[in-house]
Amino acid sequence: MSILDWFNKKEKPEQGIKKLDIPGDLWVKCYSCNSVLYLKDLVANSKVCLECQYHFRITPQERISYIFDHGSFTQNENQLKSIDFLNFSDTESYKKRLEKATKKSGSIDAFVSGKAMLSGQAVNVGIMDFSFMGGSMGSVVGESITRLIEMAIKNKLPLLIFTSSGGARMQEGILSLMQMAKTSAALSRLDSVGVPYISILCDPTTGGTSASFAMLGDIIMAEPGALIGFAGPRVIEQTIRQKLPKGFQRSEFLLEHGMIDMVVNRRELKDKLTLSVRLLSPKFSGKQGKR
Amino acid sequence: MSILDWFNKKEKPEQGIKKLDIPGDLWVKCYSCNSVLYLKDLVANSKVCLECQYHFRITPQERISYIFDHGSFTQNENQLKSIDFLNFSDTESYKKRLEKATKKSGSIDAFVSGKAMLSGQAVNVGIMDFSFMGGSMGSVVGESITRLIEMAIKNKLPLLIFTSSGGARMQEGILSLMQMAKTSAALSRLDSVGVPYISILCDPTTGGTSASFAMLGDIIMAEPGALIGFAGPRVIEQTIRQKLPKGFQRSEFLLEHGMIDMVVNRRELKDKLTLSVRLLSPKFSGKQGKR
Amino acid sequence: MIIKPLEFEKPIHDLYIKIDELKRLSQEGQVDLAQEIKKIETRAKTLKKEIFAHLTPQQILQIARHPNRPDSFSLANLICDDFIELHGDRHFRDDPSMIGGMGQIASHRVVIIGHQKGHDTKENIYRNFGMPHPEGYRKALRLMKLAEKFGLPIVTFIDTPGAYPGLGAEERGQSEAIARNLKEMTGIHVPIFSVVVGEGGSGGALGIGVANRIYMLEHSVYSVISPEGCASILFRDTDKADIAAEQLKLTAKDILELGVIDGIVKEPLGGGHHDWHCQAENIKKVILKDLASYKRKDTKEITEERYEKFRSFGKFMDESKTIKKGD
Amino acid sequence: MIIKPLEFEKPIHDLYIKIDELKRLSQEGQVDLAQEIKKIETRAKTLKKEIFAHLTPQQILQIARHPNRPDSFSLANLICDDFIELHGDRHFRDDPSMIGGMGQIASHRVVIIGHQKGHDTKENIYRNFGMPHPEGYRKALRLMKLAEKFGLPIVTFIDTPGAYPGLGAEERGQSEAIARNLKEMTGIHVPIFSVVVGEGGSGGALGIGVANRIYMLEHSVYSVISPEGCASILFRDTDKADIAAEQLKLTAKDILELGVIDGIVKEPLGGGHHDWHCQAENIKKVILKDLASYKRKDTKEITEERYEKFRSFGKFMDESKTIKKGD
Ligand SMILES: [Zn+2]
Ligand SMILES: [Zn+2]
Repeated sequence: MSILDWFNKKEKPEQGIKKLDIPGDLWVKCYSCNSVLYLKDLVANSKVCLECQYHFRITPQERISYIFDHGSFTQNENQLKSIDFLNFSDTESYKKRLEKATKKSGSIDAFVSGKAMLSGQAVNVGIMDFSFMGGSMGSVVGESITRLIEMAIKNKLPLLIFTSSGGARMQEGILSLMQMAKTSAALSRLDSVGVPYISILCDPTTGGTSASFAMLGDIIMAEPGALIGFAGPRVIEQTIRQKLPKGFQRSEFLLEHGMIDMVVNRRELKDKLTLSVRLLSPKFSGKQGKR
Repeated sequence: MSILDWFNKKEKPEQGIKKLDIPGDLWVKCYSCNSVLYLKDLVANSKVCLECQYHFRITPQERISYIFDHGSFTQNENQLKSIDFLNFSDTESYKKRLEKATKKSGSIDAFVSGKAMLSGQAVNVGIMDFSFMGGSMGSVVGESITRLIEMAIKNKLPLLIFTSSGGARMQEGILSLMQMAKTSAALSRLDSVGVPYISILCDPTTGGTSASFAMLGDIIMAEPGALIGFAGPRVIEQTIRQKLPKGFQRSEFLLEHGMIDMVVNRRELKDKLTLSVRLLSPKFSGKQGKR
Repeated sequence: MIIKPLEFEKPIHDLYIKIDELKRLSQEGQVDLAQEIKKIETRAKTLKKEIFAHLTPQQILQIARHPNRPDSFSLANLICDDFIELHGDRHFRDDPSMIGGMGQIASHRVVIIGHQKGHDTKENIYRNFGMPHPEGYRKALRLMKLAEKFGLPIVTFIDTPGAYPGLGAEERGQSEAIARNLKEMTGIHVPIFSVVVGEGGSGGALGIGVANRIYMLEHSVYSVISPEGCASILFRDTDKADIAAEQLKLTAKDILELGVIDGIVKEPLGGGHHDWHCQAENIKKVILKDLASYKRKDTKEITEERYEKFRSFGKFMDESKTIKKGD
Repeated sequence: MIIKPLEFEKPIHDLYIKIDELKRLSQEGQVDLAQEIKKIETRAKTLKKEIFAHLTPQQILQIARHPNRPDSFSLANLICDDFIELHGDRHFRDDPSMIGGMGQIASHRVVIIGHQKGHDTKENIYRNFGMPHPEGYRKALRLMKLAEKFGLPIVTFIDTPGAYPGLGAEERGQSEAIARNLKEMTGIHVPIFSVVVGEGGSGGALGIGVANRIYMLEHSVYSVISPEGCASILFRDTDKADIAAEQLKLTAKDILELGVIDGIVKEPLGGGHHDWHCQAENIKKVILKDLASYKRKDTKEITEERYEKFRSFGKFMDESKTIKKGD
């Protein structure tokens, strides 16, 4: 099975790790090719299926460990917390949802940022956390991203942001929408100081996230098979009243349509990022990341 | 017959005025709708067919009389003459062709430029002459256009160029190709001084002319039904081995495809140009051209 | 022109029908019903005031989406002495759901850009119900750059259910087009004024809405998602759109309170769909005032102001001690 | 690898076949043919020199279009220590007939852009025979802007029969895309170096060719129109392509004489299609020299120089007395 096949096989592949009925949690099954994998091997392979190259969704912490120099990540100490300022309540109040999400993920919100070393080069890093309310962008996520960009403007170090988000956080109404403009505006300032920004699109990146900072990288990379688009597939299907073609809105589709620079297997991501940062950033003349 | 129909009727409508067998040259036949027209009426109508709105090809002198204030045009005194520097000879030598063209058209080459008044506003004007070797752009045309642009950079008056040209003048080899870059480079300088440039695409505008200054107007207008494109229809048909769809590469097609700002009937061209120049040019606050 | 009344407009509409009837009787039967008519007219006006003073978000949404609501192109023409439409993104297509052009408002030359809806089915199909494809946003950006080059202030009219969610739109980079606009608009050297004239739907609205001054018409809405979409996703029940409309806080009053807009533009009593000229006049007044006051501002002031405006959006608790808000 | 010889390469090819045969005989039959082999080798080399010293324009055209001629992507990879390909115009499509990316040549970081042909039918169909659509030119421009932003010099490799003359290409603005590039390249703040590595076909070639320094490989061509096209249009006889090739003055030597290029890059004897590494080395040397010397130039110098270069192109008689050449 080729790298490109897996998303054609299943329309909506289940994410995460499915545990098998074998005691000890040592074995897992790939959601794409159904291969049974030894968990240690899978982790050693950056949670990319060894059989079909399916990219499992991972936490920001896992991502940090796969990409950046060991122990080099220092998290930004933004103690920002979301507020339910609209008293928003659907099937559940926003306040409750926030509490639950925090409990479940252990994070305060859907964005982790800080500084890390990439093959010896200091960079600014932001990572969205899809497991926290679908990585949705409310005021806190928008503010954290903006502060990260401002940090890059100040320290002149390259900026990498890994996206995975369903879009704006509806529970914050119009102010969540405005985070799109806020983050994009900050990137316009980053432009003017000539600091490189690389965005890495991970599964899924849609809605307001996709239509703002995600698509504004000087270089845009995507993990294989990631869903990337403005409108979600379900909305489009409802609008056009037909099934979407296979592979629609996947990374490879975006590459073909000229929207991204490259689709990069997670296992090669570190090297590609290192090289890109080195070529865009005059300060980085180290050759540690050379292939 | 609507304005848009005429080019669908004939694939390659004959241009110019067809004289009828009636003595005195008072009557002509429209090539598009076959209506018999009184020549004086046709001229009074800016050589636009009174029945079908077909736009006859006209000379630079006619165009000047239709668009600019009476007697206001002063021609630039560039005494540039083309040279057959490659000793180019196909079925006839370039030298001979130049002589013939000059004799036939009374012009020295395929571009007329100067200053004129547009509803009381002084403007820089350039007009290509299709009757001189198909309006092809050699060194002289390229140099004249460049000098006109440089004049606009100096005198800060709006620039209008009416195009009609089959493209580069092959008989001047690589140097004719370079006129594309030369004229476009000059327009890049015009940009930086903020002088408005309006290009008006007339039938036909193809090849190197289309792929340089013609498509670089701050505002781009086109006369109805003008053939505008990079490759000529015959070349495309040979390449794709099929007939081109009706209306392909015509002004209206380009409008639909986002390439031009408007299709303007020759009889409304003066007003639209006046208004556009007024809105783009702070110096021009006169209201003479107001609709 | 008499317009099919909305549900809550019916009591008013009924009174006007009665007035018309009495007027006819007056003329035919030579009965003098002037006093009677005047009484009902007063009642109608009072009723109108009362009803329009207590509109629910759902009702406001209906007005904002009213088929007869003044469209951007008409407003541009009503506001300008001269308006000349410009077309095309220079890449792929001229998108009819986004209009743009140049015009003169009193002594001010401006570029006007706006989402364009239709007023009937045929027009709406042509205008794609005001839902732009990427080329619409690219055309808008092209015209903004034109405005910047020639120092013309920009006015944008927001009126869209959202950017179009379709195959071609995704293929041609709807996300890229909107993102690009958000970023580029930040740096545009001329002042930008935006008015939500009808429906301000999500990223598709914001895509031409990064402005120095933002206004909403009295009965317009601005929302991160349509109430229907919100109901379907969060409430898992499309019938709950009414509740979603309340929760989302999408009316002009709400948005003003949230600090996102600078003011509310009055509509004629009964809503802009009954009087386009009056509506255009009200908008013109606001825009003219801004045009005059921004004439004195320089490029840096203009771009800084716009940046700071959007930089400030967001409500959250900041418990950090060491890190301060960046500039 | 033995490549199918061109017609005029056959005499050389025949000698090499003989040499191979003699070598085989030497090994098998234990006969010492070393002297004989050496003699033929010398003869082959002499013959090669002689033939390649007197190539007709039509023969040079054949080499320039040779299916095994080194392509832009391979050259980029051979010249750079690291080359990372970048994709897409961010509007419509990634055009495989135009490649681009970043790389490092010795200590210099550069952006490389080039037309991309294939070496067999399958590749050529994928690469559209090196004929870009508008999105190819837009991708090139995007990468040039990226280079400008980060201060990377730009190297372009020209190798195209021309921009593609097809329906989609016209619909999406082939003219606009090329015109835009000509204008934008004029103002790019970083130095641009172009090398015609194969076929420099018309506006489609020039669309990435507005450079500070322009070179041609020894057996490349650069022309306003293909000889075939010229023959068809001017001679009204497609069989007259040979004559057209002569008339058009499209060889490196001719173009250098006309003052359009700054130098000719040597090919390995027998043509670049026989030795990609040597070809890449020769190009690298020239580029490296330029990269070093342009490091000292500032933005103004770089753009002025490029402007003046193109401003000067053209041969004509100037009989004017009052008007002088503008600056
Ligand atoms: Zn698998
Ligand atoms: Zn007619």
